[in-house]
Amino acid sequence: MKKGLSRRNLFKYVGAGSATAVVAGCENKPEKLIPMLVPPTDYEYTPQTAYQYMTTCRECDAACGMMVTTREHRAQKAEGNPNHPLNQGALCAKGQASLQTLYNPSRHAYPLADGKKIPWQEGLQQFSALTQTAAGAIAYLGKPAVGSEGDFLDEWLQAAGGGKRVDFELLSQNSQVEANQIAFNRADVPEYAFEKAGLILNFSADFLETWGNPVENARRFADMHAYQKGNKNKFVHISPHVSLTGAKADRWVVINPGTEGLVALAIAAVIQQENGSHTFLKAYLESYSPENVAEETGVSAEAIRGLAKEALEHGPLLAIGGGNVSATKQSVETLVAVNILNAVSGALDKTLRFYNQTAVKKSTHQDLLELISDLDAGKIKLLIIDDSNPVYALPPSMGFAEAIKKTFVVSLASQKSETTHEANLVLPALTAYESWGDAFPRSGVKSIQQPVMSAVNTFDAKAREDILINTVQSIDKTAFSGNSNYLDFLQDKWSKIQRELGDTRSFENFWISILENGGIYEKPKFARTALSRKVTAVKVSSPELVGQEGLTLLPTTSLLLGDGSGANKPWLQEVPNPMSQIVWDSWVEINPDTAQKLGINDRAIIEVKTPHGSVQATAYYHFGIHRDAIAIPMGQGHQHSGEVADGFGINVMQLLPGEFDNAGNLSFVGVQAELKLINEKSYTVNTDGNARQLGREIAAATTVEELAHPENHGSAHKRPTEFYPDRSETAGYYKPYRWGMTIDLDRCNGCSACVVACYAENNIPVVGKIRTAIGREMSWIRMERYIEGYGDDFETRFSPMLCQQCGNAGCETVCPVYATYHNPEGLNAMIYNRCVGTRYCSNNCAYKVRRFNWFNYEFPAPLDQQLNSTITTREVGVMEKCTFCVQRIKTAKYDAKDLSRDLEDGEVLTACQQTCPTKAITFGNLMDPESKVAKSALRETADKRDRQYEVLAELNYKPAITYLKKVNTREVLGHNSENHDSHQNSENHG
Amino acid sequence: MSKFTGVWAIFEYLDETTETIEQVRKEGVQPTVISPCPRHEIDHALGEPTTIVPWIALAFGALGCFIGYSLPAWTASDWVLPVSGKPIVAIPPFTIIGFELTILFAAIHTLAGLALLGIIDSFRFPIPKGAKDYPRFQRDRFGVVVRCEESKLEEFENLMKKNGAEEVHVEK
Amino acid sequence: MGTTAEYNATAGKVVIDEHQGHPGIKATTLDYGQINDEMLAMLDKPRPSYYLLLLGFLMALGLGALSLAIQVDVGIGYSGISHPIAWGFYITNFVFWIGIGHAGTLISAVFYLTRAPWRTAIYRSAEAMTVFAVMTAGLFPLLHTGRPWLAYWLIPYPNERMLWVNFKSPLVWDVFAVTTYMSVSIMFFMLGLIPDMAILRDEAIRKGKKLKALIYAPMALAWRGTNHQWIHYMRGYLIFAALATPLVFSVHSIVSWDFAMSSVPGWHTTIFAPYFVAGAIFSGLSMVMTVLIPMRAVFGLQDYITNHVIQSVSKMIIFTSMIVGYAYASEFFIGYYSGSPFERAIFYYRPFGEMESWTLLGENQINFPQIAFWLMVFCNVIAPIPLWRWKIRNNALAVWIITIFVNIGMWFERFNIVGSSLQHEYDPAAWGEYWPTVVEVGITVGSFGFFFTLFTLFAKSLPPMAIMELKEATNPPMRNAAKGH
Amino acid sequence: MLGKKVINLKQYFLVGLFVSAFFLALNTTTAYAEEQPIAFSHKLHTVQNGIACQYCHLYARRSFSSGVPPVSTCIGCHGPKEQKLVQPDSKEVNKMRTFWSDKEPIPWVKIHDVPDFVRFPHKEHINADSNRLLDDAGAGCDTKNAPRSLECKLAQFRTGGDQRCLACHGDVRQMEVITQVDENFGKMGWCMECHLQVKGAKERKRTGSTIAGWYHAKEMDKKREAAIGLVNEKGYHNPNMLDCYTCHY
Repeated sequence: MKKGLSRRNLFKYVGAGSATAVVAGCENKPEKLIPMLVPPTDYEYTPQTAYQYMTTCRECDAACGMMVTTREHRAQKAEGNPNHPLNQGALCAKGQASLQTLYNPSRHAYPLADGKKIPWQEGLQQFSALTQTAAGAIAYLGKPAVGSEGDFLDEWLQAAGGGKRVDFELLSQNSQVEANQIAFNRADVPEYAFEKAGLILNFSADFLETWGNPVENARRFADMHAYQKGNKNKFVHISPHVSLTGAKADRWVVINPGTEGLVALAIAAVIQQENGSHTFLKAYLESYSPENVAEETGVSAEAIRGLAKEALEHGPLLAIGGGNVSATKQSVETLVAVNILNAVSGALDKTLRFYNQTAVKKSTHQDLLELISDLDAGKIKLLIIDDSNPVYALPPSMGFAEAIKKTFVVSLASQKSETTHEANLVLPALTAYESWGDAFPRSGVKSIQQPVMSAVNTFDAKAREDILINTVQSIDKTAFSGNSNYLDFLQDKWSKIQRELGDTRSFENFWISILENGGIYEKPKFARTALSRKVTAVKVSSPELVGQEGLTLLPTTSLLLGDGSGANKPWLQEVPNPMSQIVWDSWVEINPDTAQKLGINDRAIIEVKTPHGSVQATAYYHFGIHRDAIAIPMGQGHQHSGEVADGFGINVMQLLPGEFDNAGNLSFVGVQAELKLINEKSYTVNTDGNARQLGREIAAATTVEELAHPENHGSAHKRPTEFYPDRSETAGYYKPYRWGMTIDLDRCNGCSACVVACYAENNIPVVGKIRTAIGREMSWIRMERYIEGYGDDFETRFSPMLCQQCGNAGCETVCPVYATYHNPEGLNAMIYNRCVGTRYCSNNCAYKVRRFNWFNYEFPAPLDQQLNSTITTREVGVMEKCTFCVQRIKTAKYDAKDLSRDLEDGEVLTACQQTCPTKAITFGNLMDPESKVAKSALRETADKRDRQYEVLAELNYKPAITYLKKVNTREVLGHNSENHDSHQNSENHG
Repeated sequence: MSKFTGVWAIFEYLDETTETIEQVRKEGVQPTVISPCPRHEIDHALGEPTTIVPWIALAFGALGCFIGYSLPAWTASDWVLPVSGKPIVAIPPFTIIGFELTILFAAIHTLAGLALLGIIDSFRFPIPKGAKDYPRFQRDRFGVVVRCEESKLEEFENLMKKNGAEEVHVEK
Repeated sequence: MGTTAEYNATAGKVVIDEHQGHPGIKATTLDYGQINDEMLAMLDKPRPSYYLLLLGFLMALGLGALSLAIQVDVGIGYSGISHPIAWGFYITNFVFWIGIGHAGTLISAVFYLTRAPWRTAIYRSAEAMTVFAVMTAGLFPLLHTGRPWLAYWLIPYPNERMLWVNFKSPLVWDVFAVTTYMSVSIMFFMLGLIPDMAILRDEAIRKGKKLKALIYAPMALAWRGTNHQWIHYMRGYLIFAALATPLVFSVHSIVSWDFAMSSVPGWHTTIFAPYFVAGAIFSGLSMVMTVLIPMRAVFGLQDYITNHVIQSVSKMIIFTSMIVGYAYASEFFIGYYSGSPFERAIFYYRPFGEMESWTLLGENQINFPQIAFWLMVFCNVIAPIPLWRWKIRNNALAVWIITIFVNIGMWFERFNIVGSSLQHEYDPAAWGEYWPTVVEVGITVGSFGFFFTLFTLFAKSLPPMAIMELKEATNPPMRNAAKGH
Repeated sequence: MLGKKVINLKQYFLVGLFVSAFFLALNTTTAYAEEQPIAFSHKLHTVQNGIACQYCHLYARRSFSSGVPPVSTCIGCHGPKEQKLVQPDSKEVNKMRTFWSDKEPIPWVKIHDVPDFVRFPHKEHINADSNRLLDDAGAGCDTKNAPRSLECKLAQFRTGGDQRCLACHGDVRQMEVITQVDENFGKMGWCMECHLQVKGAKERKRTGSTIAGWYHAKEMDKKREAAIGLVNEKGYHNPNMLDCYTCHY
């Protein structure tokens, strides 16, 4: 906040004092018009006009295609590349927030030597000199290569005189690769064809969050799982923990931590018995019969047989394993077991297909251990680290932080982190938005990463690869065959690709087409695979985590913060975790039964102590966790990652021993934690008022059985007789548009990408933890999470809640100044500059979707450069809310007008709809009976008709948003149930 | 203001004042009475005079009512901004405005009217400067002012004295 | 007007009923001069204790002004109001002060029309309180807005934007209701002051105090006390009383419609208008007693504000307390009987907090609204019960203590309505809590400071009792005592 | 002193005069201009040299913003100092050359400013079809006496070309210093007075209002709908200019 009597403040005082002064005089200070010196000439440039560039999202190694909207040469919105086969236009929350990687105020702004600012020249010289002296003893620690950068680095290390390259990715798929190698002789990650499966058995993998490509997984999963034509395929979550992924499951089978493999084999045993395939496994599987494993896994034999029966009936089956929660020391064995289950049930080459390719070998966490010992032994003289953050992410007991003190560390990172804090020399790198690159996330997909804008002016940074080229060329002029920058190197690579493709165009044309499309997308080629006979050698046993003293610690990945790289992005901190609804914090998920036994209340501060460390965090009651386990999400507890990340929550990695599985991957699960109550109350902020919806049908659900009998509930959809005629009978109204939306709750999985997209599109300020605590968060769309039922038989429902653009809105009539009214296109118009700020509209909004600007919120530079310049950024004292992205409607209308036509269906996408990975949101013109939204909202498609409902329809606000009920395969006890007390004995059936 | 010709007297007692009033009226002259507080006795003695203040209130109340309905109706139709599916010109909510403006207009004009009438009457029925400046009329004394021709001055002076006036002033 | 001295037309003279003294004024034997002098003596140079008191109120006012300055500078966010509780202390204060503002007009207009004689001694002070309370109340809708410097947009005036206000909004009704009420109250107050202003003017002239005379003269509107003026005046006064009477009942009805016209559970009820009016009269009369009982003691006005007055007001307090209590009960019954889950939920929440089955595991938390609710019930329904006894009613100190309870209770009743419903609306995911901040408490304290500062200034600058009406109520001076007595 | 006449008509008159003079003084804001970093003359460039508006403000027909010409546009004619092109010795032009050689943009002061909450598209106005104006809009323009009257502005708008720019910005071609002529420039009523001259706009503004109010008079609304002219001859719906979302979002 600005202090003192600024002009605006003066204006306020004067304005309050005398109205005449405001009317008559008191002009604002004139604004300055700063023209460009030279207009860009390489392409036609028009100010205040959006230009889209195709590039690749580099927030995780899933490498989705991205389309970045820039205005005035500033990237303002990230969207998925609609041409890209993996994400098909959608992006996850992290991808949406990648803009804040670009504009993050805690980016390195200049080179640092031992924490002091130095000029670039000096930094580069120092780096060159070091490289020269350290030749042969150089180590490059970086994110695993997804594109050409691997080759580049290898070439660079060679040119620099040799050294080694170690990959670091906390959430790696190495165990999976290893398991596939054992089971199928294929060291690769296969394609999971969710949509082809009839039943999914998920062994603790969080495939909607961080496992694989969550955007692609979510879409394909929704295609499989969503209710279609009277049918719904099932998804069973077999895990000690219910994550966001588990919340989408039709059933949760509680197993003891680490026993996923046993359950998988037991199911496989039953299936093998039934279908008689893979006879060589018969003896092997017999030892894992349901009866044998029942005690160790905590799942009854009948339950396992039941699952097997379902798999046989509803196949093809897709069994998925992996992720943190099953990452014990035996995670490779567990995954082999899952592979056996897939093979035995015949999923192989149907729902689980291997690409016809040889995957690049990635180094493992164990290689890191080698690196650490090399460092300790002084064998490494120069350690180069990119944007990865091992100092934060590795368990301290591995001794990485101490080891790097024994060498010279050069950090080529863009973001401040614990690692760059330890680095001797920091040479700031550009982000993916400002530099060249590419990614080959899977067979047939070659994605280009191009700079969508020149470097952000407040940061004096250079492209990482260019720094490296510059350095090595100062030693050896002939290195990189004279390519002066990474673009040349990349173009060499891509001309090779062009030749491989047999493309006969000139490279120039080829390159332009690549930039236009964002890459090359070919259909993947698959190779037939068979289960190796060697699998019988794999022994799967229980890690015996239950029944010991203490509770098994399950470090879970965070959907928003990832492995911690998201923590410095305000949006990702501000958007509540969809499961816990907690913001800006860490928490310990604990089963209420266990907690009450230990005398720990919800939201109490507890100390979690393992032999390797202890942390204090808030207890969060979660039905979805095994009674002998606790779960702590990763990603928080930073110390040197910038203002937004530092000091919030705790780092769960500090509790881990740093042990490995057979693939050399970190084993996350296996340590027992002691809990101690520290304080009854904690300052943990969650945005949900109440976890229960009290039968109010806000996030409504129905069951497949119910839908099979439409006569039971057909009458519920009749509209009441109106006293007043419909607004559409007013002259000029709803002609030709009446904007509407449908949200399919059966497809929605609560991933919150829409929430972040809305923040990005609509200049929504981030208010921080303290203000969120008193309800000042500004999100226009919120992911409501409701819990139904008790104990293990609970259900989590998600419902995106945004302005319903009501026909008979409660908010409009109470506004004294017409700042909100019903617009001829059916929008509930909110005119910010007319708003006086009585907040009556917010009171009278039953959906509570209006947000008030309690302060003049700041967008600390350079985050302000991200602000969407096609809409107004609101000032203090003004109400705001979702507008159905009216700026997009307006822009599209202007464009259509230039073509002398009206808007066509699908021409306007709201930001939330655009980014939804599961395509749960449909938006369009309700007056056009042919439009998609009309078809799903206007009670025509039988598929949807019985699921349509309006939230709080009895108020007759006539919302323009129609929700489609979630479809369950079972009944869950609601809050009104008489069996309310059953949660006390829920232990018995657990 | 024409020059005042007449008699005015100061009384201490109400009964003497009313007595005087009645006697003066018998002489065919309507006196002006000054009193520290309103007394029905005086009104009775003066023959129950009336006032047009209620008519002012009624007229302006009606005007306020008209404005109270027509202003919202006109403004709502001048730029049609539909809210909450309600009729553009909605009578029930406008009734509140109509009611409030009825009261407001009636009240303002009642006050203005009675003040103005008081001032007009002070021109119509002038009282001499001496009576105006006599401070005890507002405190505890009654005054009777008789405007008459010079020929009758003496008659009234005697009448007042007889009725126990404290002071009798004759103005020519 | 309950005069005891009646002009008997048949007898042709004034007849005074000696068996029935004036209920408002003990000493009906006081003569005009005595009343005049005693009343004017109250306006003499005040004692130092007066300045001390005034300083205290001014300090409270200063605290409020400071809090307001901070809030305007930084933003409304400095208050504890948040999402979803968009109205908090400010609207509570607004409704509370509007309610306080009801007693004056009730006493001066309604009791004038119903010829309640005991109003004479207290109506001037009560009216002053009305004016000050409505002025205080009027501040809150302005300062609670997000952009108070644009609050004038709520007034319909022709402007270059070609935009008008939304007359369908209850807030615009409020603008009209409150400004009308304030204007009429001030005019009524000034109207009653006209003859007294003439007294003060003549007194000032007699003593040669020109400045005072200059101030009082315009307010006296050339008042001479002639029979012509008196006839317009008395008729005008009657019309004013007749106009103000529906206003008394309408203003708080309209304020209640701010809530009742919304769709918020706990607000959307038809009972609100009478409920609010009864509450307003309840709180207004209590505030009158809270203020006048100390004033009576300080100025020694036992001869004017007799125990009879206190008893009469106490009876009104009991009566309205019962109405309010009935309304509370009725709300709960309707909440239950409606069958609406939202209504039922809010009426469970108000007294008892979260219902066990609402929460994840059945935790129950007591919050501010529950405190407010039980304070409200205790202060408004239980505390006035002792007033049923004559002895208590006759004891000024006891009445004073009870009225203070009622004031507190009524404030919390307003909060209970404004604050608790918003916390638990339709969408449970958007439920919230509300705790006030220092700024809000400061502004609330400041509003009391504002009100009492104005009243303290009033007590020494304008006659706190209507001298003219006191004279009217006492026995008129008669030469021939035998004629009357 | 009470006898003195307090009411003195002469005094009242004088006070009234003073008060009204005060308010008149407040209201008579004249044309608004600010000192510019370079004394650039629009008159010289447009009238004498015959340069069209959109030669420099080149984005006007394509973008929301008309575009302040980049310094390279100036240099294009005037050339750097060494080249001795147009006006090699002018003090003011040399200022521009200094900006150019220093690689500094020129900090022009914005004169025609609409508030940030208004989204004004230049392109929609430059490309607007003047046939959408009411048939009599712009008739009766009295250029001599009232050059800035609504009629004259509409006439200029109808003429098109550079005249259309002048409709809002005033006669820039006669300005030595860029000046905001209309004191209400950018205010809502100022915009609305022209927008109401579009065919169907007035009808749309009053759409749906009925005298009876209680019910929508459907017949009446049908007539109004015809008057609004929802669809134009090109076959698409006319943009609605009476919706608040037209400019404020």
